[in-house]
Amino acid sequence: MKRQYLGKKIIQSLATIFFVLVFNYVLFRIMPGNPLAMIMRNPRASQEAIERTRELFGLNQSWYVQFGIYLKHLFTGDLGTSFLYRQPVTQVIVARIMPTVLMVGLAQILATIAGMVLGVLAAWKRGSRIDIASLSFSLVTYSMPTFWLGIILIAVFSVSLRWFPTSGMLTPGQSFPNQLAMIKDAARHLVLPVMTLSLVLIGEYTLTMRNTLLDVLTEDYMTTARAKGFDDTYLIRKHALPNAMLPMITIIAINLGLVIGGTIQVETIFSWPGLGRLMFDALKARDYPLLQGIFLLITLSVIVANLIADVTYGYLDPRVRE
Amino acid sequence: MDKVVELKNLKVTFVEKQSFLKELLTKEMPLVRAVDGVDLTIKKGEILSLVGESGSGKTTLGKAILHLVDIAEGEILFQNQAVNFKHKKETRRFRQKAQVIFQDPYQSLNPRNLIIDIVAEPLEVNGLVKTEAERKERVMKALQDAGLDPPESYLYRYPYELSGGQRQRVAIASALILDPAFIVADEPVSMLDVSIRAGILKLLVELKESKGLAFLFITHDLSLAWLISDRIAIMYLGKIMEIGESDTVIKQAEHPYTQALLDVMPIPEVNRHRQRKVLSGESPNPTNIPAGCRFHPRCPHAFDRCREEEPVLQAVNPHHLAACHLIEKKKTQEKSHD
Amino acid sequence: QEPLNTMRVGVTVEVDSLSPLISYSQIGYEVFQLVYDPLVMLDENLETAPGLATDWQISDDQLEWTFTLRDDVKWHDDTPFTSADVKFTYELLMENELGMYSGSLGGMTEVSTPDETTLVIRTELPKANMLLNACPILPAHIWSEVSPDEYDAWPNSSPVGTGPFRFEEFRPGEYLKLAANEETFHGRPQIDELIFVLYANTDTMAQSLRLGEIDAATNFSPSQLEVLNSDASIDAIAAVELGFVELSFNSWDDPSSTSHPLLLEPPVRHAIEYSIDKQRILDMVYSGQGSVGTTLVPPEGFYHYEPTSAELRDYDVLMANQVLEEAGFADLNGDGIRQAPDGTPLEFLLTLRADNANEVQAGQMIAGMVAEAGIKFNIETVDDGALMDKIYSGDVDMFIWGWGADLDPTTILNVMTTSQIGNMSDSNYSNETYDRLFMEQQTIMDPDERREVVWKMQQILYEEAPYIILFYDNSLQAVNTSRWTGWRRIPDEGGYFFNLTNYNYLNLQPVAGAGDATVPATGGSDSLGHIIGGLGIMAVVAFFVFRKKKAANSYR
Amino acid sequence: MELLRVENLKTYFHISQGIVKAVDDVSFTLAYGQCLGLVGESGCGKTTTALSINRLLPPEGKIQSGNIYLEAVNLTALSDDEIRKRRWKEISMIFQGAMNALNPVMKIGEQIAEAVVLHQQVSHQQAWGRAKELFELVELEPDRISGYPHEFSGGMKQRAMIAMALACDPKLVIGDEPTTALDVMVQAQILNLLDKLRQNLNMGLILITHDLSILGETCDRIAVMYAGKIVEMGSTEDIYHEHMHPYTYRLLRAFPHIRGPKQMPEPIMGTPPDLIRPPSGCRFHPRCDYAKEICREEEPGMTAAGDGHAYACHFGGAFNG
Amino acid sequence: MSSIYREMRLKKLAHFWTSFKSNGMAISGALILGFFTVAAIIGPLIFPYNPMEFGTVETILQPPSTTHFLGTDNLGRDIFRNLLSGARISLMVGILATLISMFLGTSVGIISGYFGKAIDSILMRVTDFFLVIPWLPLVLVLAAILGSSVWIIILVIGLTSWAGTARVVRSQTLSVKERPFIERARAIGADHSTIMMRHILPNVFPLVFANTILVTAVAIISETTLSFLGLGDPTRPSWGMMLHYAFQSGAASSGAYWFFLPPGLCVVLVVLAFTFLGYAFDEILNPKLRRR
Ligand SMILES: Nc1ncnc2c1ncn2[C@@H]1O[C@H](COP(=O)(O)OP(=O)(O)OP(=O)(O)O)[C@@H](O)[C@H]1O
Ligand SMILES: Nc1ncnc2c1ncn2[C@@H]1O[C@H](COP(=O)(O)OP(=O)(O)OP(=O)(O)O)[C@@H](O)[C@H]1O
Ligand SMILES: [Mg+2]
Ligand SMILES: [Mg+2]
Repeated sequence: MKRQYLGKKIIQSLATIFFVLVFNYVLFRIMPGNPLAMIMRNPRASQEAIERTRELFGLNQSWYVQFGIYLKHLFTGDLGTSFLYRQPVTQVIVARIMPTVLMVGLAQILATIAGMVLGVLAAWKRGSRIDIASLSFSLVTYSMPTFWLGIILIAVFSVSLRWFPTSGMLTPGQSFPNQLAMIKDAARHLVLPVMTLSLVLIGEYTLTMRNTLLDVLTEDYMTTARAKGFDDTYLIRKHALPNAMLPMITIIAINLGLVIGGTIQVETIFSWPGLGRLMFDALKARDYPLLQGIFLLITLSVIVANLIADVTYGYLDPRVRE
Repeated sequence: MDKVVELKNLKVTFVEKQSFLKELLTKEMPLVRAVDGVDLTIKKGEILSLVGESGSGKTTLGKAILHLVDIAEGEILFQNQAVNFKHKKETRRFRQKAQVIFQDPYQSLNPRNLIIDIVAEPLEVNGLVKTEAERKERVMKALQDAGLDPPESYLYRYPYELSGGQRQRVAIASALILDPAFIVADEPVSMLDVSIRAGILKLLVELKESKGLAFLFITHDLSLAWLISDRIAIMYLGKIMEIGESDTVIKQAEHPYTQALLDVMPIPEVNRHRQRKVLSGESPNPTNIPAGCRFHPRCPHAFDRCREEEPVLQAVNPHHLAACHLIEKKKTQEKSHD
Repeated sequence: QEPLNTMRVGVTVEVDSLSPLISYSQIGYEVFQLVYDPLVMLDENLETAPGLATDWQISDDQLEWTFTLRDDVKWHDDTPFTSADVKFTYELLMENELGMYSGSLGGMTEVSTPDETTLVIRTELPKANMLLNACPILPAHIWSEVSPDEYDAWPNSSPVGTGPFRFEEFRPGEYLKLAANEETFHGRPQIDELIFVLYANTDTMAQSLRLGEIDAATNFSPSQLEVLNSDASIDAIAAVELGFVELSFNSWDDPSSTSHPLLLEPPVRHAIEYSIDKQRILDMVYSGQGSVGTTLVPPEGFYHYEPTSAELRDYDVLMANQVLEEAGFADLNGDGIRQAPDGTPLEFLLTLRADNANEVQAGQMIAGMVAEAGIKFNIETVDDGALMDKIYSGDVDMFIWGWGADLDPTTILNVMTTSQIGNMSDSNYSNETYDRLFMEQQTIMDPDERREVVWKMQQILYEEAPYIILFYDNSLQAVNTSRWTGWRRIPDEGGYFFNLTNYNYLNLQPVAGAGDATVPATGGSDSLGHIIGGLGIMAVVAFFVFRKKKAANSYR
Repeated sequence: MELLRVENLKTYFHISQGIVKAVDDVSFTLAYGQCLGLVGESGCGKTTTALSINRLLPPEGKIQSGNIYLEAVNLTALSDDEIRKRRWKEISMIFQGAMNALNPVMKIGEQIAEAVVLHQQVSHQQAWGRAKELFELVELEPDRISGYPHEFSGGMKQRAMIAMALACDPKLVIGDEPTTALDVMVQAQILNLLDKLRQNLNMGLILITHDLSILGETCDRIAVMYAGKIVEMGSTEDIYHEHMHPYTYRLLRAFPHIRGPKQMPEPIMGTPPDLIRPPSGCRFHPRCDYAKEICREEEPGMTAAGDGHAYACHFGGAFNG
Repeated sequence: MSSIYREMRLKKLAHFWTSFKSNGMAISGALILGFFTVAAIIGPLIFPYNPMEFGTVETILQPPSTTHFLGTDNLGRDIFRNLLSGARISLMVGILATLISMFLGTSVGIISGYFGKAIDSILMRVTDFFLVIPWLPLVLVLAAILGSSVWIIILVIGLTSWAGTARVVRSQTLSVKERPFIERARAIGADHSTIMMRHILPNVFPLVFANTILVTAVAIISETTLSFLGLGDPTRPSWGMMLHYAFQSGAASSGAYWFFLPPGLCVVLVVLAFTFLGYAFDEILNPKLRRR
């Protein structure tokens, strides 16, 4: 049973990936400036270089052959060469992955935990001060443009209070006596960007958690559980949460796409050396191969995250295993 | 008497929903044989009750007659004619003549429509009214026929503003507005409070009598069936087990399944700690219908033949048929006694 | 162990490549002149000074140059430097025509090395800009290992040069780190570590500078200048730069172009120029940093031509209207927009670069100004790439962009030659006389004589106005003087860095006792003010909800 | 010996439209091993009565006054903690619609075992052992104990629910419409099972239903509720044969009797009253065929009509003559 | 008879109003939004604003004063007036984009849920695609391709934000589809479009409505973000554009809080108002939440 569910989800994901590939392919071909023009724009491009590109992209072939070539290159991990950096796209991307993963990962974890705690508190004490406070907090942070929040946080915590550095991932050029010192330095730099990103996310998580939990709390099985004589903490932990977690998982995964949007802003504000900024730079520089590569990577990771969420869902909810 | 509906060896199957992957990998798909070979006629001015446990295929049979589900095999004659559902006009004419009332009056009315719109919908869908005044008039007449008096006070309300009984009457009104010849009433009272049920039942009987309507009355409550219908058909796992005039079926039940159903019927009488002959197990599932007599695994009287040979409906008397090997056995026993 | 004296420079653009064959960026230029040495460099007065070559002679026919090279220079990996390295570098660049330096090598026909310290270069024609070629000399022992096929892709990820700084580390997206070269003929710099820190926005960069996280920075926005200067330890300047911002018309006079035919008419262009109050835009958008523009070659150089008062089209709305009136453009239907005799209105599309807020705002102001002359500008904003596409396909009326120039005028003059259409030319301008003069000026060795020709060229351009040069803009730089002293602007109105010389990097002195622990800066308070204000408002909102909620509860 | 005594219980819901007097002065008693049927139309306050006993009312519901004694303990006076300890151990419930009353993401066995662990201080393993026993008791295959609710059919879920209710050997089990929405056949199975278990385990059982006809086989006593009040209470015989209240009479007449004469059941006209603004006097008077002036004005008290038989009507037994 | 009809409608409205007015979030949301709507409609009439009219050097970045309530921007324009006219743009973008998104999301959701099978599979994969595809990057790319006029921004936001609605509508459609009144409609011979328009749409609409309001909030933030990243329409200075200019001109670091804070706060407030309303409607219209 379980394997079938998994299989179905994987097939669905593959279908989505296929859409993404087609879309990616089409999008970057209808974008102004086809690959050839991009190469030719380089004033020094030699005739051979143009020929090479033509062949590489199969521009002299029919569109489906071109798409095939595109797929073939993808499967061999060849995403082309960045116009901007003159390096294989994969190489450029790999160099920038870690900072983003670090920041997004931390922010997601923090936001999930905080959002769940706040959401649970709010739902359990519905109508109380705690509920109102956490609700207002979530709604207000949820309503803030990410970049604006980031700037405000810099103004408060870096400029006024001097607690954290304004930007970057490490103090630039610092050589660290040991690993620990470096981690400490990185941690100081991480605080504000992670805070910005998680604050924006917390809102949605809190609200989702609160709403699903309120839903769950009205379910008949909660009355049953209460009738069994359990106390509130046990009820929440053992009965309400496992049920309320189900929609949360989906939201968290879907949010990953949103978080990436947030990273573009956060990385710009905090000069964070990650993928979001790389992508924005690539966009501005019309570095199509790079842009396409990042786009693909991000989309794939969101799809994979969704797949993982679906699988987790299946694991947590016996009903969908079939 | 006029036959309104005639079913010949009707079969309805569903493909059990399963995962895409499995669909890809396996060629054969498990079939749900919801209705599995039913012959039946319903006559003008008659209420035929269809009784059986949950999952026995009652609703499916009802829907099949109205062509709301696809028919796998067999034939349906409506007023002695086969309806060609590919033909739009013919379909439309059929839809006007055959209507349905559903079990749940809370769910079967669109909560966002006004009563007048709900009742008038069949008229509109079939393009049968021209003017607003005519529309209202016909709706009022239908409401009145369904026992909602005075009709004006219901026109501009929403379903949630009505009680369950009133809602079911609205549903009936909407079924009546096209002047149908035949109505499938799928457990029309099972969701209603006992105190209201009687009114609806009375209405159905009245309609049958005053308009000569034919009803297929679906229920799992034998006593209701007995009270209002002319004939009763007992269904088990997609097949008719026993059919006959209602008194006969209740008072002289031939089929062990009918007897079991009768035995578990609650009666408002002090009968403390009566140990009822309750059939064990639940209604088995129609994907896997037992060989031989489909009832044999739960039958207290099952014998070898039941496991091997599927009994057909046979006449106990001209107005009473049952599908059970016991009848023959009894007959041979009687004969040998003679 | 002595603590290192580190200097951090904030930049908003990072090197596009560490290979001089690939890079085209200003920051690349700056880094290469620190890591590598050219034959001849520029001193603090922007005069030529010995680089790797200590001395040079030119033959009488002006076609052969002989350079005497230093004999005591070592590459950062301790390999000795010889004339073979120069020959290798020049030939590599000339053959492959790669990177931003190859252009300045144009005209060389042969490079020979009689011995390890002598280099002879022959040219086809006299080469006026021979000494202004800043091409970094690359180590032959490293680059000869690279296959020629890979020149346009080999990343040179760990450059080895002879320059005053050695390359340490490059972290894309973060910073680039150099360290002082102990043995350099420049004399060891006081800066032990030089770090170019990349900022994704100028706002945080300004904050960082004030907080002492960096010691210097460039590319600020004009309005930040004043605030930065209010900080006692910060010296923020608007440095004159060899560059300009222009309003460029699509001059592609061809049926396949979608250029606006009316814009090809000089009176229209002239009227537009008359109606633009450049000084006001400069004051408003650029905080007055820079100067009003006229001709193609920026005024700081020797070759700048200033139009005579008769030629000059200074801001004058009356003139603008008059010019149009005389050319037959009148507003007959009274909608405020003049029409050509055939009824076509003077309505054009001005394309702006979306991510350049200054240009966008300047464009908006211009649109407002030309309306006074009965001309309508519609505005669209696109990104650089899209604008580039439009330019190359001729699908644009006019746009605002900018150029940076060299000390030698050749590069910037080249932009307007016919041969550059489809390449560097963004106005698609073509004029035979101009093209001929361009070829001529390259070969005139006498500066004054050469200037005559260059002036003539500028006159032509000013009259035909494919560009309206709006301003000669400034580069906004700021340094924190509390940790490093000895900052010098080069030239006098110029910048501390990105000024074609590495003088400051070589001569800055650490302030005793300043340490690396950053200097406290003032000015946090005003930010605090706006934060508190903001939080206050949010609190009010929260309170509002809170109150309402409570009411709802008691209702229940 | 009395197991449960409910005295003048009033439970109101405070909602924005007003106060719903869902249970309004209800008293009854239940002896050990006895089964009481609580019957009435939808919305008359049956579930509310049950929830009041266990103090499981939703936040807007409040016990206004009255006492509920389980043995000698007044449940209404207990602290939240104390009542919580007594839940399930002393009073357990079988809820209306078992399909929703079981946690869908928890194994059924676990749902039974957790209650055992909580109330009987046994190891988790022992609790599972107990759960297995209970499964056998309710005639379910013990192997299916680690299944999830969705794998069970309606009847099986109801059995599992019963098993759960019996987990801590409660003194009192309240079954709130345990067979509604089940098939006749399965309903009969479940009722048989409940009856058998009650006798074997000697516990008190309150059986809540709106189907008067199913009580004859299982209950010793029946209380008929109407609009938040008990209108008649007595032994099953009393209610079926000697009923004195017109509502009981009408209710009985609304059921078809398959073994009796073929007679159409009779509807009760009108609709159940609005419990925010209940009718004056006798609450049934707007629907009563025998209502007189006094019924509109004066609320009838309980009149005794024999041993343990009482009714609230000014004209008890009026329909007889 | 129409008077009864009107009366019933009024009763329903009154009922809604009762729940609405006892809901703090709804009231605050409505008040804030009302305020901004009025400001957007009549504000520019009283305080007209022309983005092409610039101040002089002296009026650049002036702090709040009696002549300029909220000071001036880097081009000497009045910030208060700019805010008022920005409200129009921001609200317009939010609302129009939402309409597009609502239309797409509802159609796709209903069609997909109603027809099921292959249509559902295909539409849902497309929806999934729009759901998983990182939203901002996509919008950035699209905006870069198509250019940055307000209309294109509206279109882009609308085209990329419908997936969530589609999913919600689809699942609601699936459950509505199973309700007997749909079967009843089929039994009386209604065709697919009638069933979808007349029976399914009205029943999914409350959900769409609540969802839509939330989409509006997202759309406004999106516009702000796009503008901030330099992809806005400079000729129609929305709040996002103001923030963009403020940031580009270094207002945040140079202490010009009056340039930087007000547009941001306006965005926060308006988005908050929409979010409030969305959640409140959800609470009012979603019977499950209401039950407790
Ligand atoms: N659309 C469908 N797809 C698959 N199986 C179906 C479908 N509809 C009905 N079935 C199956 O067909 C069988 C008969 O169902 P049907 O609804 O006709 O029973 P019923 O006698 O009306 O039961 P009830 O008394 O519960 O209404 C059941 O096993 C049911 O699961
Ligand atoms: N949480 C609540 N808030 C407001 N009113 C309520 C609430 N719960 C129940 N009521 C009202 O209290 C009355 C009694 O409800 P209760 O659920 O006890 O009835 P019941 O007899 O169990 O009905 P049913 O047979 O439908 O289960 C009803 O009128 C109901 O509307
Ligand atoms: Mg059915
Ligand atoms: Mg109840």
